[in-house]
Amino acid sequence: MTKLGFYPGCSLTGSSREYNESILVISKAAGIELVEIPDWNCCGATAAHNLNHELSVSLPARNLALAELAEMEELVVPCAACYNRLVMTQHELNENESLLATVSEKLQYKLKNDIKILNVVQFLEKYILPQLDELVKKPLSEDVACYYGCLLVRPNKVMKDARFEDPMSMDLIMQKLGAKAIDWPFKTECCGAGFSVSKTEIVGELSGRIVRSAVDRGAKAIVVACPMCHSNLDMRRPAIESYLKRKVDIPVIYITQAIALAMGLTPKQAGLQRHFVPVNLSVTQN
Amino acid sequence: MSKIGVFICHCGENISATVDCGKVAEVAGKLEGVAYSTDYKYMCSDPGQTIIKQMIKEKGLDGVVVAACSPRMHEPTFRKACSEAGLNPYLCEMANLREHCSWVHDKSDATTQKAIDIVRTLVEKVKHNKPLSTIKVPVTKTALVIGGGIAGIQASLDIANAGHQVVLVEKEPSIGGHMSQLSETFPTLDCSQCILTPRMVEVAQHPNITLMTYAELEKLDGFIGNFKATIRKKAKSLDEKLCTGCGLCTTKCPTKKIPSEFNEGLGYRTAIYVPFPQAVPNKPVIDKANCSYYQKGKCKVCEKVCPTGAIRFDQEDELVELEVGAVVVATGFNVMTTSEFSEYGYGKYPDVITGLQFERLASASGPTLGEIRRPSDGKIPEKIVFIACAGSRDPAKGKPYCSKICCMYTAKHAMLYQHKVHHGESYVFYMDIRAAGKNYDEFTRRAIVEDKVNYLRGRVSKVYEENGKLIVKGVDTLLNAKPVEIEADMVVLASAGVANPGSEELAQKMHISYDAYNFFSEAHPKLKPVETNTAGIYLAGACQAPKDIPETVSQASGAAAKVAILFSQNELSREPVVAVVNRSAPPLYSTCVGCFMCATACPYNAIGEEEIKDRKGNVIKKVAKVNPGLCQGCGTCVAFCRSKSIDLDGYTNEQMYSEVMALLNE
Amino acid sequence: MTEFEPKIVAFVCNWCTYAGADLTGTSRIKYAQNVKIIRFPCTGRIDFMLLLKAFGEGADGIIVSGCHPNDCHYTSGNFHARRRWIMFRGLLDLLGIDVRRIQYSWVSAAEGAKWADVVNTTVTAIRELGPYTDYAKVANYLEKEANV
Amino acid sequence: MNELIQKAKSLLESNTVQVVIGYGKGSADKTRAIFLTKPEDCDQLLFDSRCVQNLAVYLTKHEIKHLGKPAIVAPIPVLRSILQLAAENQLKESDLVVLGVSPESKLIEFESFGAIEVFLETHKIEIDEKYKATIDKIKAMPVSERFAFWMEELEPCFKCYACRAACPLCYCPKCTVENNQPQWIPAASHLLGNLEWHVMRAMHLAGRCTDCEACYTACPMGIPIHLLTKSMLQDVEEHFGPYGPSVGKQNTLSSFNPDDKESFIR
Repeated sequence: MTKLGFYPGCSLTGSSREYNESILVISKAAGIELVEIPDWNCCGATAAHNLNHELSVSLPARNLALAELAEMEELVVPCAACYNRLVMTQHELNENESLLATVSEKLQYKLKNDIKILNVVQFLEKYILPQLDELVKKPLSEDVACYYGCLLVRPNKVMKDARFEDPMSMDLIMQKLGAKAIDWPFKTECCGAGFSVSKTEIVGELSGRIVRSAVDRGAKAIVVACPMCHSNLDMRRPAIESYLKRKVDIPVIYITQAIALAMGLTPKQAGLQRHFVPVNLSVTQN
Repeated sequence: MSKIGVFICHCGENISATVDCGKVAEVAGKLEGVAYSTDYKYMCSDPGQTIIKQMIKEKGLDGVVVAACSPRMHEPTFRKACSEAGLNPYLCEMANLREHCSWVHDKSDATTQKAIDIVRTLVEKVKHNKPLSTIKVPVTKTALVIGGGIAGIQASLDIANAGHQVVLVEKEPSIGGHMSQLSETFPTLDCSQCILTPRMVEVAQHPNITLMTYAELEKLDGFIGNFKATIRKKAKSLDEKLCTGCGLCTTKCPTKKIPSEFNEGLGYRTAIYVPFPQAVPNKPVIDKANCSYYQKGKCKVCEKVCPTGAIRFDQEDELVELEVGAVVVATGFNVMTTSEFSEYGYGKYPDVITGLQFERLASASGPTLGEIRRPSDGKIPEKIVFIACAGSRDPAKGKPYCSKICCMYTAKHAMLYQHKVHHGESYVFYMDIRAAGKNYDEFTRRAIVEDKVNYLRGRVSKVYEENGKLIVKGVDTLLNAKPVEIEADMVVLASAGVANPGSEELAQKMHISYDAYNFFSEAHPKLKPVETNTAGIYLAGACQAPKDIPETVSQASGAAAKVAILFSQNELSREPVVAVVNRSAPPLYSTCVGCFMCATACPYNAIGEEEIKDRKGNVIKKVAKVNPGLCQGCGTCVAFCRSKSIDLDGYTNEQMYSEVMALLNE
Repeated sequence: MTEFEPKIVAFVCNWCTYAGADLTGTSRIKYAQNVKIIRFPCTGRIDFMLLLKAFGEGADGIIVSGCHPNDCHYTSGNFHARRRWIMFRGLLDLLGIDVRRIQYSWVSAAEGAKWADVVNTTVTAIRELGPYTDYAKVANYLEKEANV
Repeated sequence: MNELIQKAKSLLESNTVQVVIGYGKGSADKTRAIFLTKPEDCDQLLFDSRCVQNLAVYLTKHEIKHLGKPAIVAPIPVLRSILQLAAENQLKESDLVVLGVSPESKLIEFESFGAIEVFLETHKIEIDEKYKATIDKIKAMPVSERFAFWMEELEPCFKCYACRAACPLCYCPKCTVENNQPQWIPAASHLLGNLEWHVMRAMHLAGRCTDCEACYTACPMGIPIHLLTKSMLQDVEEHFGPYGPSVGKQNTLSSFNPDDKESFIR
């Protein structure tokens, strides 16, 4: 059994439990054990990283240090925001020796800083995709819109994706599952997560445009890989509908849930019951 | 025992105010090997120089030290004086008592002592100076011009009109370059082809110009005045002497759907083709990759219809060797293929085009005969958006530099659009309007004020298609900064100017340097803008950096002037400060062991191989050899050579060593 | 007792630092007399052995200066020199030859003031370090033998 | 071992080579370099842990060259030297036959220098931790103490130039020390001359040395001169990236990178 380090972060233990559940369930099916970092803490994706740079690096650095102490070589970080903080921290510490020294001093531990951090798409590509042909029992058939959001593909100086304005990685996975990934222009548009709490009406507009485009281009589901994207597109549906002045019932699912369904797992195993917008796809019937 | 003369200059009071010149002369006179020493108010004046000349003759001096100002000021003066008195000029050195001593220190014994130290150091150096003579190299008065765009055309005509032979090499079937593709030119809106084609014809007819189209540089060896170039003339599958250019073959060729390079893919051409009607030479070539006969073995329609029997299917590439004295590189530029800008949809949406494609749409000779019609359905766009800086000034994913020409041609494009589609709306998204040039700012202003082009200062984040429209999402950052969305019918990207593919290899063939973006590097950014770091190779036009037509033409004429200056001499004289590989008695012949690390260190590729042979012609050993024509005298090889087998005339190991010894030992 | 006056040799390239030092002169900026210049065509020409020889002959400090990176008259002589200096400095440091006594700098033809500053700060620094007696003792070995 | 002897024999028998350079029995319990020109002598060849001399030094020697084309018994240090010599235009592939010896004492035949390079990719130069510690210890001394330490070490040097003779990369027919116009290095073996000689020797090996330790092994006085070159190898790695001899690659000091970093130039 392959063992990989795992950093869930706060969202996966709260508002997006289904993301956590679905990633664990598909990993298990693929013979992979995800081992949580012992005593992990906040990734720093809060206001902290605008207010105190050193702290915003130290928080994720502690998680990296714990992962190193647990002798993890690879670390799976499903939440796009957590991933962004961890990977940026690793990058910054590798570039900035004096910062590394300060942080190491704080942690009382000298970071090797060479752990390989995988976001959910990188994890799927490396560990799930090669087995997918065998694992898929109930292929999907719908047209879907893959929505990447902002954090999964940025910043480019670290991610080095030539197509970061028009990414394709999730599209390719969805096609492997039997779905058709539509070509649409809102893959990386802002969902408004920054205003999710303070100015919900802006989320309504920004997320509304995303949802509208997906619906108008014939998608039957929006596929996401980020808890913030999910909660904005799913939970903020009343605000979205009030901006669009129409009802939209397109469901929003995590890519890991899509894989779970295609593997023939039940909607409950995939955690679909936790969504606000009911998920009705061909694979969720019977 | 040396007989050195030391001449101390007061420089009016410039030196004598803080240095006791009399004392310096007195001490110098007692130095070993010094036969004469004196001080004088103005050494560089006529009487001053006369003293030096007289003493050389009278005392039979074999070395001279003039202690005065910086050698960078008067070294040539005093060396000339020595030479006139019959002393080899390179036996004269200057001690810098003014800039490096009297002007930077207060009057004191220490200052005088420093002056004495400096003089003593140079006296020791001169003891080891050797007579040198200037290096003469012959000049072949033929220029090779690579690239037949406006830069190459201008340079060729200028050099040819100066009375020298020119070989102009162009890789395409016709000369003309990008300028021939342009519709109108800023800031005057005169028709590009109308001003260019007469020049093209002039090239073809000039008695001093040999034109080789469909040809490329294969190899370049040699050095200034004495290059050997090998040109590959690609097979045109045509006997050019027989061809009359009637064009029958091109009309009958059955393979008609090849995207035309000249029309930037917006029109088609045949497999045997002339790139455009005004081409020079106006004779076709067969594009083998697309020809049915070459690919499938059947067709030969062109051969059948040719009235003069000029088609030659069996023709092969030909290699031509040329001896040339100078090279002008004028290989031009290209525009960035904007496919890396997936957010703008180039390559996905047919109505998102580059500026160069827009030129073809706006050109009277283009695929739409000058009407602005969009590629997808031929409709006239009612709303058009121009995106400036598509790839330029974009360190994140494009090029960090400004492509310089886009602001102007975008203004021109918008203007041309407004002139042709009166009711249309045009928008320009820009970062800054860079319109520095004669009548340039007036031009962009005209676009805004008279032609009502909407200029929006901000970037475009995305272009996507919805309901048959191109939605351009951008931002207007001025005043009420706000996001903007425009439903456009067509989008034109002012894509970055980039180096031509293959520039790197070409630069390596010629041993010239290039920058991080593969543009060729000038020898000095300010004072040698047309020279390269290889003597005898000059740059013209956009191969050095993106530039517009007037600038290109100026640089081309500049390069031509450099060539003409070079060709005005039968022989080149060079300062003899060059590196030399030593020779010694058998069995060593030279202490050089032939590791050739000096060759890799040389910035000028001036170090080659030499075989030392015995009387029977058997190779005894291979050693390094410095080509004095190429060597510029930096001496990097000298400091590098472990066995001290290579030395630099004028700054030899012995000279430098004795300077250090003398400086520290009073 | 008079103050210690260090002997300092400057190895400079002709095109940048030598010209820069000329500019110091034309600008009449004063600096200490301790530094004397030897002109090389390029920093690439400066043999590391000459630096060692200077210490052997009693120099208390050395300045090595040339064109800023990318400004070399010969395009890359200073780049070669820089590599050589990096290696040479590491070796000297290991051997306990005081690398603080060698000041490397880039001084362009326009930096007359910088040249004066380089000279003055080097003189001050060497003055603080004192005469290079460690090396002198080794160098005098030679004289002792010669006197035998 | 047999493999090696057989191969050497057949090379001489077929006249593919005219001399085999290898290790043979030396005086007492030592091994020494032997030069075999007759197939029947090949039984003298041996290879074991005592064979530490770098035989590559003979490849550039006139006396050996006169014997004809050589085959050379080449454990890893010799292989590295061969590549470096090739990079410096002192050897061509056709000049010799390389009888490689793996760390397990197995014969490896190499088709080309490229193949040697591939082999050495997995046997990179690594400086022993104990040397690193010694170098660090020296570097940690105050500068005067460090100088004194080295002067004491260099004092016994009497300029026999065994270090030079043993080094495969000291192949210049006329060494700088033999140069007297100017006299770069004093001929006498006083402290200053010793110091200047060893600085020059180390600098001449900067970016070239392949860390075979032949110089140290050869030194009759046991002066730790290999620490100089080892430290410089560390410096090369630190400043200019991983280093290993390669035919195609440019030498560290005859090349440059415009972005080379240093912290001491103002």
